[in-house]
Amino acid sequence: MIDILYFAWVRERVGVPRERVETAAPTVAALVKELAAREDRYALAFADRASLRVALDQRLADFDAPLAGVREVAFFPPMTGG
Amino acid sequence: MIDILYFAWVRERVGVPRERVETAAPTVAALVKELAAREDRYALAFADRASLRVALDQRLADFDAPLAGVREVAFFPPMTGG
Amino acid sequence: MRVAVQSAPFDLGAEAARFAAAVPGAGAVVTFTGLVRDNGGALAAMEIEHYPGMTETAISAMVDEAARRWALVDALVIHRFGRLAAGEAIMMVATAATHRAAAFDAAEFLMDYLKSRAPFWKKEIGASGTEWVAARDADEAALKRW
Amino acid sequence: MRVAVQSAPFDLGAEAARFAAAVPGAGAVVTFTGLVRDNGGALAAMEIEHYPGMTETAISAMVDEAARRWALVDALVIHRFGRLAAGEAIMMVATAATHRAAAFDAAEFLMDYLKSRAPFWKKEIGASGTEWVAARDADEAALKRW
Repeated sequence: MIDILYFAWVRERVGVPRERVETAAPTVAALVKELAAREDRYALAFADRASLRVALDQRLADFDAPLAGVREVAFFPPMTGG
Repeated sequence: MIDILYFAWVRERVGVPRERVETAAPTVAALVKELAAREDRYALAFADRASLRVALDQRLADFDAPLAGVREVAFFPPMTGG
Repeated sequence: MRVAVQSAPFDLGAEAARFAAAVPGAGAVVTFTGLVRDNGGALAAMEIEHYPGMTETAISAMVDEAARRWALVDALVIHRFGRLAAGEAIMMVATAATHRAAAFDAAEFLMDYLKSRAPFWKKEIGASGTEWVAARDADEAALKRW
Repeated sequence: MRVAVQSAPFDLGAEAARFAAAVPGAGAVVTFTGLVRDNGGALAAMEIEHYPGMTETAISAMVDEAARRWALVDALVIHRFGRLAAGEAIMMVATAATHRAAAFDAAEFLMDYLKSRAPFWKKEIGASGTEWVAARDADEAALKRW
């Protein structure tokens, strides 16, 4: 079981801010593929990988990072703080 | 007649903050030479030209600048504001 | 070093004064304050979303890095989330160092990192609708100088 | 644009707050405050001499130049003269612009020029005597970047 969080327009497209998911995906990329195959709203949220960022347990990570041991995955657009 | 102002250690060496001087010096350099020849305290104040700056009518100038029309000359060390 | 992530407004004058009053030995204090621009009246408000937990951790790491690189006497970051009206202060950074170059560089470093690496997302709320603020290429490029 | 050359202390918090409250359209406010360093207790006070008249004119010219180069929404310079105790604020600069790069650059430009081109001279008064502060080569060199 893994917690998945969505922020900004990713959250708006998916329709929920967070959810708990049962997955055996070995990497972020595999998880994205799994999610995108679920429903159109996920497909739309994950359509443009280049405009997505991911954090694993609250640290920025790459899409090829392994998910082993990870408890929280977050997807969001490039940050616009400051 | 020209007003001459001294600041910081130049003022301390000359011994007065300002004075009015009768001079026919055509340039700043000529005025410096004239002043330095007056007394030891002036010679000391003007000994190291490289550590002196000059302003003519409150604008920074070079030592070869002409004095024609100038009413106020100021001598001082490099500025240390901020 | 203090990091505050909050929805409440802050008083930049009081924060700046308090910060500068407690930096013994420092000769230079720099502050940066980001304000909500009204874009010539087109923008009514800004909604800032953040990632609780990660935000504080990420900013604290940036502050620690800046303090180390520039031997800062102190540093402060305050960043708001939630709904802000045009003209309101979004965030502020303050840095204190012995000399001005370090204080300026550290403040710019923190701003560059906050812009592109702190998990905040801005949405502009205008008369004609709402829009997520897009990340600027210039902001990403600015990171390369550090 | 405001330039104040004064012997009286100023309240940097109040000045920063007032400045940031009156910069319509600006997204970025930078302040720099210079404090009297105590040099580990060696410095008791600082005496700042200036050239009345020229000081105001020279600083105003710097502010106008900065406002023009970076399209500033506003700028402020306050610089004290006379006797200051360790820890007191010597001066402050504030700049407001649409984006942060302009506000930072303009503030650094003003600081570099104030350091080496505004007619102020600092004398340190310590336990072991007094000494005029020497101009730093680094400060003169800093001007070359603009």
